[in-house]
Amino acid sequence: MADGRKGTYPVAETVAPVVAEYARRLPGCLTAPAAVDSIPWRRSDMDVNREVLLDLHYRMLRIRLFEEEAGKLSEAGRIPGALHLYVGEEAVAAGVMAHLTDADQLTSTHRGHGHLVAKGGDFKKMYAELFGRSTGYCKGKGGSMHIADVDLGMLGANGIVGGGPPIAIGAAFANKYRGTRNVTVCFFGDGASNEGTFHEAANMAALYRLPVVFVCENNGFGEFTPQAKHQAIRDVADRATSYGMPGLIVDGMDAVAVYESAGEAIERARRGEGPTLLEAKTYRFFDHVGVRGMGVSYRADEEVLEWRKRDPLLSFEQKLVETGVTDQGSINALRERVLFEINEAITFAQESPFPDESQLLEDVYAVSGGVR
Amino acid sequence: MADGRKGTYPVAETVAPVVAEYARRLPGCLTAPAAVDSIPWRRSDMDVNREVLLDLHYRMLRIRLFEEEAGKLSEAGRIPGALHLYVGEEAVAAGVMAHLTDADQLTSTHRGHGHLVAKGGDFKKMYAELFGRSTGYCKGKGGSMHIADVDLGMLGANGIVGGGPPIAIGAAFANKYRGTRNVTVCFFGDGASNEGTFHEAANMAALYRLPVVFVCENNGFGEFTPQAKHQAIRDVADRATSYGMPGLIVDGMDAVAVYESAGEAIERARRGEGPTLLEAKTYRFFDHVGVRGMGVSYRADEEVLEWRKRDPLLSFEQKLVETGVTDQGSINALRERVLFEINEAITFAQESPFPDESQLLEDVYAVSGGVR
Amino acid sequence: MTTAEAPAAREIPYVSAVNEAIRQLMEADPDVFIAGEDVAGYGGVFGVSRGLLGEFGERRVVDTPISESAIVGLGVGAAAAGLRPIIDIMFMDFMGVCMDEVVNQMAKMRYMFGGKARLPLTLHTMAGGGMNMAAQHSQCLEAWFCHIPGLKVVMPSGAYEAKGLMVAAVRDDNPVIVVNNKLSLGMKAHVPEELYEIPLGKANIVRPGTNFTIVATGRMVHESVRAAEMLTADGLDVEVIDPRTLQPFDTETCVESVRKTHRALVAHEAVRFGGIGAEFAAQIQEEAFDYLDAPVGRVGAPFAPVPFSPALEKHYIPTADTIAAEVRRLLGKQG
Amino acid sequence: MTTAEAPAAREIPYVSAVNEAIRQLMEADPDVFIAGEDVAGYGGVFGVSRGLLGEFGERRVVDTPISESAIVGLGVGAAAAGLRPIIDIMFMDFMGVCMDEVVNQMAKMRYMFGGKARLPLTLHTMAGGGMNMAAQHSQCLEAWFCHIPGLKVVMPSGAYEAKGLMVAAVRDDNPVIVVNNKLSLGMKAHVPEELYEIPLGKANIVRPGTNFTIVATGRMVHESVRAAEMLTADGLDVEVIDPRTLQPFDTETCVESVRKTHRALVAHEAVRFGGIGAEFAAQIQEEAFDYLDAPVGRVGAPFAPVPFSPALEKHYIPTADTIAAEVRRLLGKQG
Ligand SMILES: Cc1ncc(C[n+]2csc(CCOP(=O)(O)OP(=O)(O)O)c2C)c(N)n1
Ligand SMILES: Cc1ncc(C[n+]2csc(CCOP(=O)(O)OP(=O)(O)O)c2C)c(N)n1
Ligand SMILES: [Mg+2]
Ligand SMILES: [Mg+2]
Repeated sequence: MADGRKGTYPVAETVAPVVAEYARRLPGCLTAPAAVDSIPWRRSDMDVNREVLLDLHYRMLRIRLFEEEAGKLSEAGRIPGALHLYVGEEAVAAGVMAHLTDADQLTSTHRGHGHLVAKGGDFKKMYAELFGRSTGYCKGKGGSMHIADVDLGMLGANGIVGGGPPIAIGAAFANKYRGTRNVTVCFFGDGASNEGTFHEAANMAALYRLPVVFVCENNGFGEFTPQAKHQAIRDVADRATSYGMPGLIVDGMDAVAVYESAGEAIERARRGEGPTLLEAKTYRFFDHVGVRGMGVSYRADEEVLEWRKRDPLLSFEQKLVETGVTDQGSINALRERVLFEINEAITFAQESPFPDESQLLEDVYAVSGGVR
Repeated sequence: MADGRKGTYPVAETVAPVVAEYARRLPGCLTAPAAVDSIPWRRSDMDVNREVLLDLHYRMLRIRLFEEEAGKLSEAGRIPGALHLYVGEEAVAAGVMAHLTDADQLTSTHRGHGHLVAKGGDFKKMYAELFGRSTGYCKGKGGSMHIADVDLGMLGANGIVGGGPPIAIGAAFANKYRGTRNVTVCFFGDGASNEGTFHEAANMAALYRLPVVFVCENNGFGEFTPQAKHQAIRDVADRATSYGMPGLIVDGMDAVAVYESAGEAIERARRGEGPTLLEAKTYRFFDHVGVRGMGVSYRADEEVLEWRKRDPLLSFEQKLVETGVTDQGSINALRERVLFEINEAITFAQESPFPDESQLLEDVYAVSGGVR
Repeated sequence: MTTAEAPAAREIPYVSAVNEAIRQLMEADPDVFIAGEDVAGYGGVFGVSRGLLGEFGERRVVDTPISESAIVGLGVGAAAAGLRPIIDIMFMDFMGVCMDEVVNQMAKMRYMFGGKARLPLTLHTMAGGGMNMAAQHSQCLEAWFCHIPGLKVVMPSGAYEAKGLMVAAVRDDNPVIVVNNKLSLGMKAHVPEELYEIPLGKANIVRPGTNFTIVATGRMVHESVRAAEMLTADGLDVEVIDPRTLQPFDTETCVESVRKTHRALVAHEAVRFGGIGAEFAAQIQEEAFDYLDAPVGRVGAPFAPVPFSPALEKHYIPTADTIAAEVRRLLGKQG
Repeated sequence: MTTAEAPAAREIPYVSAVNEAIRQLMEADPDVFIAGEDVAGYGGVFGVSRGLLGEFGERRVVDTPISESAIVGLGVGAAAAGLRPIIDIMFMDFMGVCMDEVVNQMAKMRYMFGGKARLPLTLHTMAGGGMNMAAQHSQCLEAWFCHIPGLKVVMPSGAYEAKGLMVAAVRDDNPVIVVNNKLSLGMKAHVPEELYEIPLGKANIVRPGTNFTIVATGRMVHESVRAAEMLTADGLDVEVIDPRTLQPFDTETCVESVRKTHRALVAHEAVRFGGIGAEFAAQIQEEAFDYLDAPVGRVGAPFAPVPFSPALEKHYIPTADTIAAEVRRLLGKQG
């Protein structure tokens, strides 16, 4: 349980150890030289240095590969239940999570793998959970839609659209109550922004000036319904006005842009100045459930292809190489390395035991085993 | 049941028969001469003629006297249950309802008497309902918090804060579905504007361009909590932005101002241009429940007195007299006349039988009498 | 298969039966419309409303935002204003986000208004597990609604029932909650082409028998029939009753059966504790007390949320085996 | 009055007992806070949190907007993050607007996360009629929550129970719903000054008896005791049991009693159909079948929303008379 005391806060301090940790595990990845100030898509005064860029890339890459492999397994019928994959939206999770410590929390959605990966989730426990094994994050009881790591502050994917915001403000309330500088990030979709729970939570967060950031992942669809058919506004960020909080819009396909805006919002929250609504315009490359994202009835392939041109991972890699932050060889090596880790994790998951019938009634209550 | 076919629409047509009807019953009230154009607080091009002014006054007066008498009965322990009285807010109901026909609908709140009186509710059936008698609007089954007259389009007071908006959009949907030009007005409080149901309904109304007007009666309090302690915004009308609908603010102590703004919003709805959020700044003179509105812990007497200076009924009467629309004598006569009607209604109510035990299981279902 | 009627059998799947019912109801009555998340463009995530948009257009087949309270409210207001809405709440688990609208507005409006409102509204939803969708997409929560005066609740067991009960629900002038089961959607049965109605509140004796009564709901009707077949080996001749409507419950048919068989069990997929089986069992023991040779048993899910892992879920949802085992256990208890 | 313990009696009203429990719990544990509508400045519309703001300040006594889903979510998130919230939902009828938060989040989080979340959260609410507050301010909906794995539900019958169960609820590491009754708030009883705990899941034999068992919840405990007194005239020696906790239910104590008395009835204020009494009755007939001389009866509200008019409401809510009449009816049914 994140107890609100172990976090460190300024961006640089937050990010540095994460990257150092990656670096330790992945020495090859951090060798290419690049002058921080030469990075052409740096936008603000925020400290977007080389380590941050590599960190963002690493997080995105891990999500992408995790999701692609999960998708394959699901299509092959080897993972039970439904998967809502995050491919296409990686920049949002990466850009936000790069600012968070383990003591910071987040609430997620049905599309939650990316958030957990970006927060530092363990591939083994993640795949094991998707496979319904007892070694999974939730001992196989939650699955994709409830994957969680409370120790990492990841307060759960959620099967209920709009389920996250009320919980997020509760965690934020606890942070404030204890006088920590921890922040809670609440991810939700454009579709979820129409649930009453979002409205109630946003109002309460602003009223109490809670240290929470509402990140709307606007991927243009709620299931199969395009945004224009579920709300009469174009920018979910406009809703910030309703609560007296700032609303920001950011290009959700650009990890640096997300990193910068999220950084502002998160710092504002840490300073005790209250919540922000940050809307990231993004797109899901895959289907609502599963993999197939093209040749579907509810959107044109051209639209998908248009968005795919701005692939948050691939375009980022291209820039990294172009600007000399790293080189293609390092990226390839890193990709191999992550894939290796993923394959290990999948093997681990598949070799793990299923939960035993005796576990069925466990974990219902904290003390007793439940009644019949 | 308002079947969506019997309404007439333009303002003048709407109001004229109402006033004519009042005039028929109250000849004394319509004799004082006044040139329409000489009315000094006329604000827009809307046809706020003498008849409209008298209509607004009459509606407010009826509400005020109904509520004052109900309050006395309640304080005397002669009416069971809790009453949420509308005194101080009369201008809102009057200004809105003057635009509505019997085929137009409204959803109300726990503070619903004023809305029903203004819509043309029958005093006898209203008091009988408050007294829990079988002759009441709801045969004594609903009471103050559920008083309704579906034939008049009054779809019920509501014991659930935020209960009205979803129902209102349903009625509006039916109006649109049938191609009528009927409008539904949804009354709700500043406190209710924090319920998720309001958010969901407003979004849906804007999306479908439903003929509905959301009228926020912002009386500065949700129960005993001042607005500043329940939301971080000052103007509920700002929330219109969230849905892509216009938001208007109006002085809720001024019936003409409400009449004009509501007229715009209602006409817009009738034209098929969708919903409007109209915020009326008002104040409840009495307590949240019952009568005592001063000497309470949660607000200063000075505040109450300040608002009372702008009493929507008394200040309106003063203007009516000053501008020669009517004279004090006529007002006094009208007041006597309404009080007479009220006393008759109270007598009727008190002499009416209580529902019999046999009625307990009736009206649960449309056909069968319910199961045990 | 669960119905007596089955002549020149046109067999169609459950999902098509529901779809056909809605289509024919909409053809028959211009006041009927359907609204819900992805019911129009996509035809419903379970295919229940497939093809309706093409036939009836956006005016009558309405995609909604993800706003369940407003969706149900849309139905309540429209019904109060004289239309006959079919409201779709995708998963029964989501009833929590619109519970007030269902139980405090939809259920009570008529009574609170002294009988002066009429709410011909059908709320269609999908319940049940077996698809590894975990705790928030697998529940059976019908007991909540059966407890609320003003609501009716039906739970079709097969394609024939699905169509006939849907028709009865939509034609009823009261709010009716139609609880379909995901795993049943593909099950085929004879379904007449015409618009027919299965009367609400009438149970169906699916399998007549003489010395044990199983009252089972929804998909458990089939598991119970299978259990009954298994139990013939034990020399038991089990009667299986499908109440079809849970609220109002057809006490008579069930009690009459028990008076004949002297033993009974109620089976449902919902959690056993506080499930509707408790009510049925309580009624049966009360009305048939003198005829009972054993306590009225109950089969339901154990007291845990629905687990994700197939390895756990398979132990969670009752099956023919669970039911047969419980029958045998009860016989052991026989007084 | 309903408790065995009552020495140097300090008698205080029910509402003060709840208030005292909260105050002492907050004094004892800095992680306990209370949030709800008008709980701070106003002290709660029922006076439950009176004086707390003055003692603990705005940080720990929190007035909320009228946003029940967010209020419960505030509790869920704060509990998951290690605090020990007391969340107030003013009327139980309002649970509908936050039902998802309660049953899909609060109740299931621990299980869904494989036991890795702890939710020490108390949800306090007020139920019951008798105040002419009509259909949306008078309900008893405890059956909904007892049906949901992950929740515990307590229903104090008097001031002594109100304090002791509140303490147990707040100290429990699970979500507990505390259902108090409006009409009981003024009822006095001996209440120890210190922080004491009534263990969850243990029933209390309020009035021992030998030949009839009444299991009654909340305010109906007192009505049942009165009924028991009336029934002495019929030569009956009625045992009255207060389960105190409805989930988990203390089956043993109740069944043991029935094995002794051979007759039983369950009484609650909630609607009879689908009420928690159905579960209790079903369990009792199952576990004590061979001992029963009559069916297990049930007393509850009839199948209608709560009516406003005092003339109707008085026939709606069960009383000692209703209960005594049902006991007599059951004896007539004796096999
Ligand atoms: C309360 C609720 N309603 C409906 C659903 C079904 N559902 C699951 S995901 C989804 C779409 C969510 O859209 P959005 O919030 O934009 O997230 P995205 O899937 O686009 O990431 C819907 C309607 C649900 N899970 N919960
Ligand atoms: C869902 C719900 N929550 C809480 C209440 C209790 N309650 C009744 S009136 C009220 C205040 C409403 O404030 P507002 O909407 O501003 O209306 P006003 O009373 O000021 O007219 C509250 C909290 C309720 N009836 N329903
Ligand atoms: Mg989306
Ligand atoms: Mg207010």
